[in-house]
Amino acid sequence: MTSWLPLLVLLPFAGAVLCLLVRGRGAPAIGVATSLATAALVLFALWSLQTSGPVRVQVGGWGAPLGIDLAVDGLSMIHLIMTAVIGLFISLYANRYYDGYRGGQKDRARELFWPFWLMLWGAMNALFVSADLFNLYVVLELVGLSAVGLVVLTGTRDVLGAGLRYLLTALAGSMCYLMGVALLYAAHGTLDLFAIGALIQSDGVSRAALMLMVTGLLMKTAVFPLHFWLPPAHASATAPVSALLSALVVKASFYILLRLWFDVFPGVTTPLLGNLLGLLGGGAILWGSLQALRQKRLKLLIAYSTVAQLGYLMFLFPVTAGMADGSSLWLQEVSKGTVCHVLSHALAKASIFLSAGLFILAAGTDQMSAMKGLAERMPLTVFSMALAAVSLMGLPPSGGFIAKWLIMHAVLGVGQWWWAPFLVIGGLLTAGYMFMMLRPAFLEPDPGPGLKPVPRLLEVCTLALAMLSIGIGISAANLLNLVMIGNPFSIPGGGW
Amino acid sequence: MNVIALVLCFVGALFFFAGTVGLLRFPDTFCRLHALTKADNLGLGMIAAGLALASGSWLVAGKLGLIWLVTMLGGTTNCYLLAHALFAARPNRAPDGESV
Amino acid sequence: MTPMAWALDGAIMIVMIVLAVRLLLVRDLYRAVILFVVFGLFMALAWVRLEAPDIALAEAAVGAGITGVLLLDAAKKMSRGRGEEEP
Amino acid sequence: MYGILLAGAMAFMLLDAVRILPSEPSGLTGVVDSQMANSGVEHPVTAVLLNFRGYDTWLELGVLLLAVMGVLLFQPGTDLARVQPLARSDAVLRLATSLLLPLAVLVAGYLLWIGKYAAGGAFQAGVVLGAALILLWLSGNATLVILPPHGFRLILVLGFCAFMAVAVGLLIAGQGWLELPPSQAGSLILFIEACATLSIAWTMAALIIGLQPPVSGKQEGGP
Amino acid sequence: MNLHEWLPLLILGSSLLTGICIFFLAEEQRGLRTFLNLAGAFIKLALVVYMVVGMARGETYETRFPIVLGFDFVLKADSLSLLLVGLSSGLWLLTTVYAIGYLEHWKNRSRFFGFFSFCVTASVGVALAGNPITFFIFYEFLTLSTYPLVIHRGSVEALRAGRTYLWYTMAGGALVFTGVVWLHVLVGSVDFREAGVLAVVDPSLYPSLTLIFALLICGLGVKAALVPLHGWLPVAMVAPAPVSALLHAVAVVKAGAFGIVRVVYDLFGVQFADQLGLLTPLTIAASITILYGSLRALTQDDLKKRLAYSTVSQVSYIALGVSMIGATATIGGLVHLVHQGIMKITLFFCAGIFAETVHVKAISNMNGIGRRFPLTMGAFTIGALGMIGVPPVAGFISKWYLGLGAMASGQPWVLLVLLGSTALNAGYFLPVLYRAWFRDPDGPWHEEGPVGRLEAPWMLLVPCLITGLLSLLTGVFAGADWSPLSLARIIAMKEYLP
Amino acid sequence: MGNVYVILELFLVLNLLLGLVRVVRGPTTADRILAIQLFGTTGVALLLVMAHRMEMPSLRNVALVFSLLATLAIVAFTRLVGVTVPPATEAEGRS
Amino acid sequence: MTQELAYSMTGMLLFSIGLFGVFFVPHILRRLMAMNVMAVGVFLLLIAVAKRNADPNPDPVPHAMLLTGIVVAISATAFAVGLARKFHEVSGETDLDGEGP
Repeated sequence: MTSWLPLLVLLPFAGAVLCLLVRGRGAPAIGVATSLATAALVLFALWSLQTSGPVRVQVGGWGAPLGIDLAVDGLSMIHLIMTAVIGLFISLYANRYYDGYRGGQKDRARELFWPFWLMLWGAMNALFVSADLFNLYVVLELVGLSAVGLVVLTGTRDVLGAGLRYLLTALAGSMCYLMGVALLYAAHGTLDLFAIGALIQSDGVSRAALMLMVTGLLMKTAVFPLHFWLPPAHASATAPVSALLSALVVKASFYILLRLWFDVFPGVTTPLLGNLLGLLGGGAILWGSLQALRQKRLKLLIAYSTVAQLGYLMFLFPVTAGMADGSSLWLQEVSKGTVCHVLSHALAKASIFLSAGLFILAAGTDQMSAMKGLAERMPLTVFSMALAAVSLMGLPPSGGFIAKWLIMHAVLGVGQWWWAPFLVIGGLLTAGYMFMMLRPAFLEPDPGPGLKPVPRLLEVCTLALAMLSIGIGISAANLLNLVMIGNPFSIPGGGW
Repeated sequence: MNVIALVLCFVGALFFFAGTVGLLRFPDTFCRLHALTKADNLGLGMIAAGLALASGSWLVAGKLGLIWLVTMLGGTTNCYLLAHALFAARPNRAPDGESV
Repeated sequence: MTPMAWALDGAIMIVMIVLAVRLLLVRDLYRAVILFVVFGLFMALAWVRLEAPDIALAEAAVGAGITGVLLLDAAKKMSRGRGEEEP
Repeated sequence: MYGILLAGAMAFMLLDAVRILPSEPSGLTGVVDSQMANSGVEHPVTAVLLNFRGYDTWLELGVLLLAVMGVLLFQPGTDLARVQPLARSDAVLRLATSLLLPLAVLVAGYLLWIGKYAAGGAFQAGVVLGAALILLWLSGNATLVILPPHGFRLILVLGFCAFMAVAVGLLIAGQGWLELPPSQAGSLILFIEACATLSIAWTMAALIIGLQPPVSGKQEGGP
Repeated sequence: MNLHEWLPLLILGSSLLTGICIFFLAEEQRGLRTFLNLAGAFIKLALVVYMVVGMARGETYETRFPIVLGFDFVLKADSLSLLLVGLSSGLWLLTTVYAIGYLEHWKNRSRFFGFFSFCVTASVGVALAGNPITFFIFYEFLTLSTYPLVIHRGSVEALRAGRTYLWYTMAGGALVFTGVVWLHVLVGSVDFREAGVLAVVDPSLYPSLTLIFALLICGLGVKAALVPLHGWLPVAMVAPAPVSALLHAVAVVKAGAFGIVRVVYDLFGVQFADQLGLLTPLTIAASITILYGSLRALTQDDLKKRLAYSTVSQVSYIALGVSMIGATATIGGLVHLVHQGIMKITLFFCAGIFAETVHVKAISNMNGIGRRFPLTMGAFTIGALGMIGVPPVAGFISKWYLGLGAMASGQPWVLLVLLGSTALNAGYFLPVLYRAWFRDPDGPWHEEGPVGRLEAPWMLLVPCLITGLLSLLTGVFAGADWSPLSLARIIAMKEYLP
Repeated sequence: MGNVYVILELFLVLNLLLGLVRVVRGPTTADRILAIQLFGTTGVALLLVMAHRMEMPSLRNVALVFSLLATLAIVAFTRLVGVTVPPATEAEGRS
Repeated sequence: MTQELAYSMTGMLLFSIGLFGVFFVPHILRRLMAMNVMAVGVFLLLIAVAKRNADPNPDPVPHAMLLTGIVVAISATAFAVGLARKFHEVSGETDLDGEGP
């Protein structure tokens, strides 16, 4: 029974359309209801996947080379779940957040957040289940446009500049991706992700396609040095949007990158390219962290932290590049570690951005100097921030720790010890900026205008996400077993 | 039949050429406008007629005629609008500037 | 392929490339927009040459109509005071 | 300068890649041809667009919807109701418009219909219709373009929703995901295309008109 | 799963759950908080006693479940862990009582006690950890739970100290992490076992193992305050007295020292480590630390700072003990783990009492304080004498065994280090005692509120007296069956009797 | 026979190329817009010829759409952008 | 050299030119046009590939992909123009300052 698969896409889209048609107060209600329904649907999908294994559906009943196929395995499912969990909490949060928000176009933001967000959700679900290269392109554009729409919701100068930059980069990125798709189609005459993997050989066309697609997706994932658009966009958007972008949207393009790497290009990747990507990751970690350490504004700091944290994802490539044996322990391990990092970073970063939003609601600014005494006045918020920080730092028992452990293990295991210092120093730098962020919260508060009270529900959402980011460390074994359903990291050809 | 069609086409093309030369060589915008719209509409009409002859189908001929009419309509409107706008803009400016 | 056809294709291709370069570099924004519209026309011709009437149809509609209006209007609103020619 | 180098390197890589592309066909022509009978239409491109890969087309309508939402984001009320109208134009343009408009509607309908057999279809028809709407607006007569807010938004989502409705209907009827039964595929495709044409037309119009500044007056919120 | 598998987890849970509950208490719910604190402490102590009794009967207690593939979470009770578990849970009870009294008038007590409980959880976890990974998990958990305690005052100074503390410990943690992961890569999942587990590896791995040893010892050395990695410890003195007491006696410093013991004995095995030539550098580092700490302590006027440098010095006795071949040295090092804890906590309790009741923090202000606080100063005296190594206080036992061990392992120069250190210890403790007992007070004491009939609030005084008494008793009854010495002897025997 | 039509096409393309000169030279935007008008008409003619020669009747639809919409850009130009006349003759753009 | 190959190569050049423009030309509208040029580059390749097996008709799948691509491109362009105009209205600027597109 796989009728849940189309519903994963249909449901959020239907909600988005309804939100667009029903204006005013109705939109948030519909939005929250849709979020709940979608999350429930994903739960059902999880159950279904666990009982009956990986799923492949032919849209229109035509079948792979002609039609579009949808495929769900563990890797897709974990991303669907991630989106559902974080999306649900962000929906609950956004429902109340815009009530207290002070800034440009408040009412519009409150209303239009929903159609854009639900479109984004639907698009991401579509992305995670797609097995067709061109379909992925269309979905990528959907994701990109809705994300930019969310960024510019408030219409201020900052968000418009940031949104434009984001849009242009995203478009250039998807054009590069599309060129890759065109080359692959030209060479192999099919668009099916898994079919191409079986046909591909390492020649000039494949290499060019690989380079283009990787470049395009790196642009969208904001991997150093193509990260320039991320900090302004993520820092200037409203808090729920920042959380969505940092937690989910950048991961969507990374997901495609993973798929391509393992299912399409296994024979084409070379250690040189892998090492290059790893180097970018290392650069991201150092550069992002150092920039984060220089920030005075809370959200900019968090945004640069995203730049840095995305760097950890890149070590997957040098470890697995040119690996002939898909069952290699190290390959499995680094993949699991990377997925684990995707998850824990998503949860932690969502939580921390939502915390920042609470602080902005309360204080009306995101200057870190205004955070004095926050630990006393909003202990729950600071506590969630601290929990999320623990996960980002990769300290036990958080998900971040498991991720870092697995990646480090694999990196040392294949003898590429030179990545280890990046991981270690990255952790330290993360600790540096995270404690720099938390430090003022523990100072004696300044006398002066107090903080506005924030709804307790918002604090609970934030805390829940932070706790989950710790919690996945404890239940990592189960989660990572789930990822392996359908064996998504099998190198040769893959597919069913 | 085909020969007549071809001749028509080439005469049409010559009109086009004349229009283009006009566009290039005439001194100011008004003259260029004038030359261009007249010559091109005529040229298109001849080519359409030629092709209609060559195709030997009333349906195609009708369509070609429609296309010609639409192009003429559009061209005329454009010509008028441009000229009108130019004329309206002119008096406020330097007297008798040769280039407009 | 006859030499004639080659000349036709060659003209289209060369014009497209030249236009693409020029519309990026030309100083005047309006001129860039108009070059872009012309570029659209040559694109449509290219689609015709490549036997893709569907695409040519779409391109004709979008390129001649919508894009032109969109960009011309935007160019008017977004011309810089200095450095751009009069419209 | 290094930009040119970068572009040069890219061009070199790409040229090298296409140089070695296989020249023998490896596309899907054969597969498409073999399934044409089941597609409900006779034009292969339309068959691919609306049946074989209809899912993409649906999502593409979503992209269009997002774009128009993004443009209307800065219009109060997210519709065209408060766009500053253009001044009434002179008689010539009005006359031309009144001639061109019905013609454009006809052509749009023709393109929509012929999509089943030859080049044409919803997008082309929609764009022609949209261009006509823009022309109408440019001539200073915008009543037909600027519908009442609810109706306007309904038209914008119509195409996207038609796809959804068909998909849901088919799911309920026990068909697979977007699996058009061959016997009804033709009419379903026509239905979807008709709805999409309307949506695309108003979307195109809104993409242009929505960019105009709104009537002066208090803009909502404001930084 | 039966009780044997659950017990280690329960011991952890008793303080972890307490901590979590306390977090959610309002500031005013003082009674409930006190009850929770004490209940948690008592339950933990009871569980530990139960476990000790069980182990004496030959039962084994082990919790094990996989976290990720090839990566188990293991809690296991062995004789070495008993040493630290017993110390932690016993002293936690006392420190809790003391802290409740101490923080009477402070803000954010719920936060404080929450992290306080976490801190003890972490140190017990460190003690019970059955493999390097679990050990690392708790080691980092300890860092995190102590940081809020260090900065609890919320002053700029406290935050600066907190930052220093954090940088040192995080960097140390990163080194341990690297070492542990690398080890795991080379030899797979290994559990701690008496006499070590690494002796059997392929000789080609020896260079890597040497590097891993260096990484681990450097990382652990941060918390154990080995020179030059000790910089955080004197700075962290800004923390409230109970925290300092905890930091120095049971939790952080001990975790580092304990880690070194685990690495040398139960991971590498002392003989294998010696074979790799890893022990002599450790001996030298420990010796340097011992002398350096004592020297620095001499010049400090701030009482807590002096005690802090004393800790730097004293903790390295443990490292010194484990770095020398021979059962006797081992016994000396291990027993000092307990003895130093008890003695040092006494000293910090006393320092806290002085600071809290009469605002005396500098040694130069302690003239005649013995008359105002005869009982407290009595406890202090016992502790100080023990530190110097005067018989029959506990410290003497440690030094005696260490000295014998040094001779037995053929490193007589260590004896000189011990003697020098003893002289220095006397040099910085005796003046304090002299001032306190034999000088006249400079003036009236600045009393901080009424203290009742006793010289100090009973919640402060009683724990202090108990630990003082314990320092004496563990020394006097060192030969008893249940003394730390006996336990240390058992452990040492296992280590050298493969 | 086909070749003759190709010559016709080439000739029309040549026309377009010549028109480009006006686009490049200007001098005013109105002149360039005028060139667009030229392209519109010539393009329609070209499409019609191609439709005949390549036997692709669809191209006539393209031409139809093209002729319908070529108006739009110019109407938009006059209505939205408007024509302004430079105060003095500029040197013809040589760029 | 076949016609398809020639057009493919033109497409590749256009793509590279567009890529350069998107990253290195300051004015936002020009960047948008450059983005469109990039898109045309891709489209040319696809259509040329489709024509490769013109027997009797070109491959319809790339044609359909292209139609989708054109819609996406015009949508994105319109959205970006909207943003750019609003940005210009609020800030008076036509370029995005700082590095990158």
